[in-house]
Amino acid sequence: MLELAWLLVAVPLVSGLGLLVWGKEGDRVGHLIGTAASSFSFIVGLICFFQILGRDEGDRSYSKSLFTWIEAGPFHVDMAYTFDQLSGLFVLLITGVGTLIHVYSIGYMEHDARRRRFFAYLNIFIASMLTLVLASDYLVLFLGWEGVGLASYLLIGFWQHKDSAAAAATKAFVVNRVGDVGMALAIMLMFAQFGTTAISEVNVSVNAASTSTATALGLLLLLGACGKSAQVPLQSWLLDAMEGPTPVSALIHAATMVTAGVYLVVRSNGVFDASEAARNAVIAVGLVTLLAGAWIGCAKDDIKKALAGSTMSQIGYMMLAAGLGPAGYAFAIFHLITHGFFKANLFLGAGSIMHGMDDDVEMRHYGALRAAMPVTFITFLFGYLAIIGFPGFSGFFSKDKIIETAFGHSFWVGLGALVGAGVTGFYMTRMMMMTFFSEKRWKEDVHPHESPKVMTYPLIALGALSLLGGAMMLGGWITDFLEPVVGHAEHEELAIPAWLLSVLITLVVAVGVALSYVLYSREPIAAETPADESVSFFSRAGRHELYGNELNEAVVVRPTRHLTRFLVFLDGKGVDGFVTGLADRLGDASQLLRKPQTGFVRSYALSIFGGSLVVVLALLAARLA
Amino acid sequence: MFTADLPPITGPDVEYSLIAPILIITAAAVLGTLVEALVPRTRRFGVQAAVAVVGVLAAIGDTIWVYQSLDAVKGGGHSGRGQISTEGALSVDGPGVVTWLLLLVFALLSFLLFAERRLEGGLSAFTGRAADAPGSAGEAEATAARIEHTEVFPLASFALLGMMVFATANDLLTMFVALEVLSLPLYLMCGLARRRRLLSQEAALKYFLLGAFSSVFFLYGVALAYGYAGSFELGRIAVAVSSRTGSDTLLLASIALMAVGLLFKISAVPFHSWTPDVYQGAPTPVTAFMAAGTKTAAFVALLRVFFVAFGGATWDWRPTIWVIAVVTMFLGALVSIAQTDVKRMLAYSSIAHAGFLLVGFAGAYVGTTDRISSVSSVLFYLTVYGIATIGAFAIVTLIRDAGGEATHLSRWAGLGKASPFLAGSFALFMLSFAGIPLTSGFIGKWAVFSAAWSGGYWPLVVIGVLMSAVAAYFYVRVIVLMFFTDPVGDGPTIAVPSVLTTTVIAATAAATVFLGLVPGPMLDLAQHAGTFVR
Amino acid sequence: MTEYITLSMILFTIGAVGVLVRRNAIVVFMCVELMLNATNLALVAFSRQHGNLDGQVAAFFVMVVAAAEVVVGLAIIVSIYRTRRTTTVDEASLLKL
Amino acid sequence: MILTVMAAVPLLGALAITLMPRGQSSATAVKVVAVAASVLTLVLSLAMMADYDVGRGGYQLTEKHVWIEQFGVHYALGVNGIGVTLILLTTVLTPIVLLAAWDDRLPTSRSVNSYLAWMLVLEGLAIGVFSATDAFLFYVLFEATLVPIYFLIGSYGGPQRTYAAVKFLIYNLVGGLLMLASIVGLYVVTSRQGDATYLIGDLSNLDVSTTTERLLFLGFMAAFAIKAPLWPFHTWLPDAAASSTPSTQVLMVSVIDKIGTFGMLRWCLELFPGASDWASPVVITLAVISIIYGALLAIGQDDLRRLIAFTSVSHFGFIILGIFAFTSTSTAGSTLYMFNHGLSTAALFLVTGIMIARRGSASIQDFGGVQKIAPILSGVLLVAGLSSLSLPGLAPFVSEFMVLAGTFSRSIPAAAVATLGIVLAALYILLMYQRTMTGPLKEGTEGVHDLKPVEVASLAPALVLIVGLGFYPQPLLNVINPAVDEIVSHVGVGDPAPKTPTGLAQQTEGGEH
Repeated sequence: MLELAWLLVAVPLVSGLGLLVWGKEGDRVGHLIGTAASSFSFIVGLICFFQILGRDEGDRSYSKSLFTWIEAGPFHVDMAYTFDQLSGLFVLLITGVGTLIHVYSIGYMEHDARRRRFFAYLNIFIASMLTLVLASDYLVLFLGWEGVGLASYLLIGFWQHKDSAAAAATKAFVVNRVGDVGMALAIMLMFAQFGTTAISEVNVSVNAASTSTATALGLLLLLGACGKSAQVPLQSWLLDAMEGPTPVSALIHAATMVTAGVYLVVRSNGVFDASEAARNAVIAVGLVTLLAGAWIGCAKDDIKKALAGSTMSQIGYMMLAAGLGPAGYAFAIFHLITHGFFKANLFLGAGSIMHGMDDDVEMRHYGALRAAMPVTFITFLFGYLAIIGFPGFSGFFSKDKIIETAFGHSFWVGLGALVGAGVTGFYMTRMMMMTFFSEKRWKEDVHPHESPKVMTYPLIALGALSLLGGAMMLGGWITDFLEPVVGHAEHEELAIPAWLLSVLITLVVAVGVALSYVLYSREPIAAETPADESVSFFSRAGRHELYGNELNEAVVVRPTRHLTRFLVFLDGKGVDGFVTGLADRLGDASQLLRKPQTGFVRSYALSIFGGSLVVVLALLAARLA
Repeated sequence: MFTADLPPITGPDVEYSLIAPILIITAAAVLGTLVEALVPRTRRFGVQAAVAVVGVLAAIGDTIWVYQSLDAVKGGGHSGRGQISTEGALSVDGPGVVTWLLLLVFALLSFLLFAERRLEGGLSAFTGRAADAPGSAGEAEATAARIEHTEVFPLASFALLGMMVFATANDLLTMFVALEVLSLPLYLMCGLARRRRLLSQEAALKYFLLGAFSSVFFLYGVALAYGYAGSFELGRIAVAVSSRTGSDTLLLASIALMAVGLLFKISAVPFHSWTPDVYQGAPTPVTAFMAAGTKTAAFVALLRVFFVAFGGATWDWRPTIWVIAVVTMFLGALVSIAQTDVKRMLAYSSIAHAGFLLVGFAGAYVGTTDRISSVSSVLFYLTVYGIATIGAFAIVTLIRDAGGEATHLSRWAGLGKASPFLAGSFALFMLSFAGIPLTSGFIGKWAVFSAAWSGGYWPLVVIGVLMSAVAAYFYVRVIVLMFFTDPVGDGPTIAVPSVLTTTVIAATAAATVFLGLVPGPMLDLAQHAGTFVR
Repeated sequence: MTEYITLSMILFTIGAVGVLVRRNAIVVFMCVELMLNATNLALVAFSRQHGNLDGQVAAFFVMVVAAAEVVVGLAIIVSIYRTRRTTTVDEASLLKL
Repeated sequence: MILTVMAAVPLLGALAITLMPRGQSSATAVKVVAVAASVLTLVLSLAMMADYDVGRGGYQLTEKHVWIEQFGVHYALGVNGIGVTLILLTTVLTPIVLLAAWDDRLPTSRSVNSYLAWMLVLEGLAIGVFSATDAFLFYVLFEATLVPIYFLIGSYGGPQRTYAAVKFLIYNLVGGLLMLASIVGLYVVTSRQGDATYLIGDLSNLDVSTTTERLLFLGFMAAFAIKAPLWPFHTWLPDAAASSTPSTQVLMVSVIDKIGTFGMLRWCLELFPGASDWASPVVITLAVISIIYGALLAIGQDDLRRLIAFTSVSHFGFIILGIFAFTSTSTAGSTLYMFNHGLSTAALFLVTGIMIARRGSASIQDFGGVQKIAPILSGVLLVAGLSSLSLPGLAPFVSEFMVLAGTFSRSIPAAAVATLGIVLAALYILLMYQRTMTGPLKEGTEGVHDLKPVEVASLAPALVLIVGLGFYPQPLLNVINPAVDEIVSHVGVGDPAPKTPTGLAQQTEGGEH
């Protein structure tokens, strides 16, 4: 089956494009075809995965070149894919969660006239994401990289009639492009440096290159990763991206696409192993984002934005882990997968709530919904427990490992991660309180109700995964499994035993939870968002996403706008003005030069006489000179 | 009974066969004068036209024969063809004969325009009785009686005769006489316009005064040259120049003064000022004849004098010519931008073209048999310029309104829709003037530029191309006017010409395209004419 | 010898200046004639200097040409006079620019 | 022979059309004839591909007759990979354009006959230009192309058409005349060294003094830089584009402007390798400026046509950058870019042309929410736009990345700055799309109904090619590569070798960190 793994990509791609071209007739079955395509990929993915499981440790990586994509001079790129342990896991995550979300969307988008198109976009996304993770050449990876960007653009702006949605889509794409610059430059550097852009070769050859090269490469890749994974400083687009339909937020802006940055770093482990500086940069980015995201998560009243903040924060964890080198790669992936489960779960839950609340996202209009929508509540609860790292749930294992490794790297990094865990507990509890507990603050004529089965079943499935996802860690299976790809790392001993640290973490989380519970159960929650002035600086900053947009506006957008205006002026008055001015001058000169043509014969005679004198003198001068 | 003590007088030996074309034209002119006296008025016009045209055609045939019979001579290191004839008065050589051919063809085309009578309701473009004052009773009477000046044909024939001699004159005295023979009839013809006679007469006056003035400069130059070399023969002068006997000042002064006279005729700056006025005032057919013929004859004479007589002093006069070429191109191209009258515009463009011709001349590149020399490039340029000019003026005669020809450019708006053929042809001539490829003008520009560069004057070439860009600006605007602008009011009326004018336009347009696509034969002619025989 | 040349040059210049300053077409034309005769003087003088007759022959030619010029010139001037009742050259300045 | 035939067919078609009766009654017949002629040419060009030996490289299908013996001028045609690519571009685009022009509303009292005739003439001349192997012949055809465009703009354009037409002509004429000086110079040089000749074969190994070579180079380069257009010689393009019909825009920007970049490859590099190398720093700088400058101005435009014109300025910057980086990768990229840019710009101009025709305004502000009433239209616009911002998976990406990668190995700063262009590209395209297509429907926009079948039919080929070549550009690259390798080796700068080639790593496995 592995040699047919390209079907993973081909089928959703064809179905996606087909659905787009098909037109109105396709509306009846569009969603079914889309879902079928995605599930097909899932099945193929499963088969392939078990096939490589069947093989022995050594050769679990299968590569195949389909055709030569580009060849000119020394530049050679194969359209090739590699199905190994890492990409295998991703394929399962993408197609698995993806399929669930397809199913969920059937219900969620039922009343949308353009549902067929929605599923087409989803399919295209699946195809691109799979291209991204299966690529065995950085340029092909870039192809998928931009493909998911496009899908994300289309889906964020799916409700184009809303200006906000369209703007958000544009913003997302443009900010990602900034990251892509890094990505593109990295690939060029690889070509110039190693004469190849094949992932495997680059990650080997980088050892022969100078450290500075490796660092440059690492930083450029990191820039790309920041764009895609909404890491500081390119985080600003993610919260706006919540304009998209909720399943999109779940699939693209939580479970899969935004984690591509992490994948990129792990995939390029060779590069980052070769450069200490690059790794530290990754850690710094991860740590900052982790805290920033958590902070934002605490302040937002929009349930989706709060979740988005938490997504930022969780990806921060993964980045951090990935920055820790071989010790952390596996944990990064592990957390990535578990996060994929429970965050998709939470988002779909949020979607289900909105479904019941007439698409209201304002948590201050929720409250006491646990009775109204029990299934949603239970599944959401599972997700909640998983993300705060309640012992036994998947998040517990994955986050635990990361914080532990972080401490192993440096006390302060570990401390940051630890604090983040506490804050996570705080804002997630806040979300639970405002949504399911406390008293009802519903708008009138809103009648919360449970979502249809087609939506709840995926929730249940994901809820289960949120609980059981941790099983991958049993006996350190995932680390051993991934080791051939990401390399082996000695497990350095901490000052304190691991179990004690786990307890410590749990305690910190508990504190956060308790704090939040007290805060939001003491007095009733206001049904309207308090004015900025009335709240603390922390909340205000959080609401304004730590003023990231304002910063961009001031540093990038406005200067560019001014520059553009200036250049438009310059082009008209300066560059073009010079030319047209020249033409005008010629006209003036012409008018001037016809003046001597007075019509008086004697003046003509004079010019002849004078001319002859000049000629005589000129000739004499020429001889004397 | 006195034979004993009289020294025997040996008559001059004249190679009649060689100079037969000249004689034929002379005969035609004289015959025309007789016709004027003998043939009754009613049939006179037709007869005159016939005589002139037949004469020219005969001359053309004979010229071709003469050209083939020219035998090669070794002169000045590389091949020339032909020989000095009539006791050294004329030098019937390759370039000379080719020039005859050009002049005769131009004359033929112009005569066809002269003979056009459809446009003025059965009358020619020339006034009935020049003696009558404009608007006088006599004029009206003359018009009513359908009196016509048929003298234009003999006059033009005499002018043509002068041109032909001018181009082949091998001694300065002959050249001066020829100069006058070609000028005097033209002075008169300028004043013969049927419409706008005030302007016409003014043009005649200006042309006459200035022409006489400049020819005196030429003559004084001749005198100084004689003083320097002791002879009028170009060959002898050349010897004197190269042997550097006599005072340089005398030589240089004579070069300068003769240059003035000749540059005046080709209307080079600063001796150009008569051109716009005369071109505008003269009857359009005459303008066509003048513009094409005079420039050709005068330019060949210029080349002959400077290459043959003053060839030894090249390094003295080249820089001056260089400068004059630049100034001429510049002023001609630039001032044409501001013109609003078609005929004046063409006049200024002819000034600009004089500049481009001077570029080729300034190159002073003698060339070898297989390369474009200054002479051959100029000859080619003259060909394409003359043809396009006559064609353009022919079209000018057709765009009319109540007052005769509507020469104000604004009246030309929208011509493209009114008459695609005329507008298309005119656009073609404009493109040729501008030197756009696939028209003859392009090849001409190429030729003169290459001659200049071969002569080592590449900066002149660069200036030249820039100037042609400036000139192009105006030609392009004319095309815009004709094709892209919608006509103002009722637009111009396009007179329906007789077959004569139509033939001229069609022929010139065809030639312009042909020489642009297949310049080979004409270049061959210009090139194998070789150099001047001394 | 040079005296003659100098004289002819002076005459030539006088004629030229006359052309530039006089308004009456007839006078202007006479100035041109003066220049022609200055030339004749030069020709004859040179002919004497070189001791051949070419110059003198040329002088005759010039006289003939001058005569012809007079004919044509006067014809034009007269016809203009009949139209405008004046022979001032400055009057004839319709054609300009 | 086939080349001559290919150039002749459109010209004859044009002749036939001009002879056909004018007016409404015969309009359809005229259009049919025009399209037929262009399709026939397309078929011929495919036949040419059949004759063309891809592997061999060099000039093929050559023909040679003496034209002007005295100047050493031949009527000599022949194509190498680059010529083939551009001829294909021409023959593919012309039918599309003619179809798109099917119901262009022409100014009153302008006949459709001459409109279509001029376009066919342009196609014929373009084919000639791309296959001329005699410098003089090339120059003649190069200049001749000015006339059809001049009339296409001047007779059928918008309100500003006269100004635009004159500006276009004079601008290009100045460049052309400077080139004429160099053409003349070539004659002088060659004839001094023996027989005068203009055949590229004889010219490509000319021995002249460095100064002369540079002067001649400058003459050629001036013409091509204006034609391409390269900053700061670009200002004619926006005006010309803004006041001409969509079909004219396509022929002008997608086909004729390519003569500029084509000329740099074919003539500047092959005739004056030394001078090209000497000039490359300046040219590269100007190219990079064009990329950024064009993109920024595109962002600042409100007129859709001017916007696209400026995007082209930016794209031409990439093409020129690739050419003068002298690496086989970047040069091949540039050649491919010429083709791809032709397609994507054609799609953009045509679809915006439809929008403008239906809205009666080219101002972006007058649009809004079109997507709701014209989904297919907006979809096509988006695809075209995405190709213009060179999204991976669409044709332009491949070429753009090849250009950048090649340039990077030659000059890192140039490549780095140029890469910023991709962000700006995203801005100008997506903002334009956002303002015109998304949001609530603007009043006055109701008239913008969706694409008609004929319009879809005319656009589909371009879009299919854009997607297809995005995933599988190799067929074209196989044609291009041999020719490019010859040129690059002729310039003799050579590809920079990778600093630490892959092989090296294996020995020093886990080497110095």
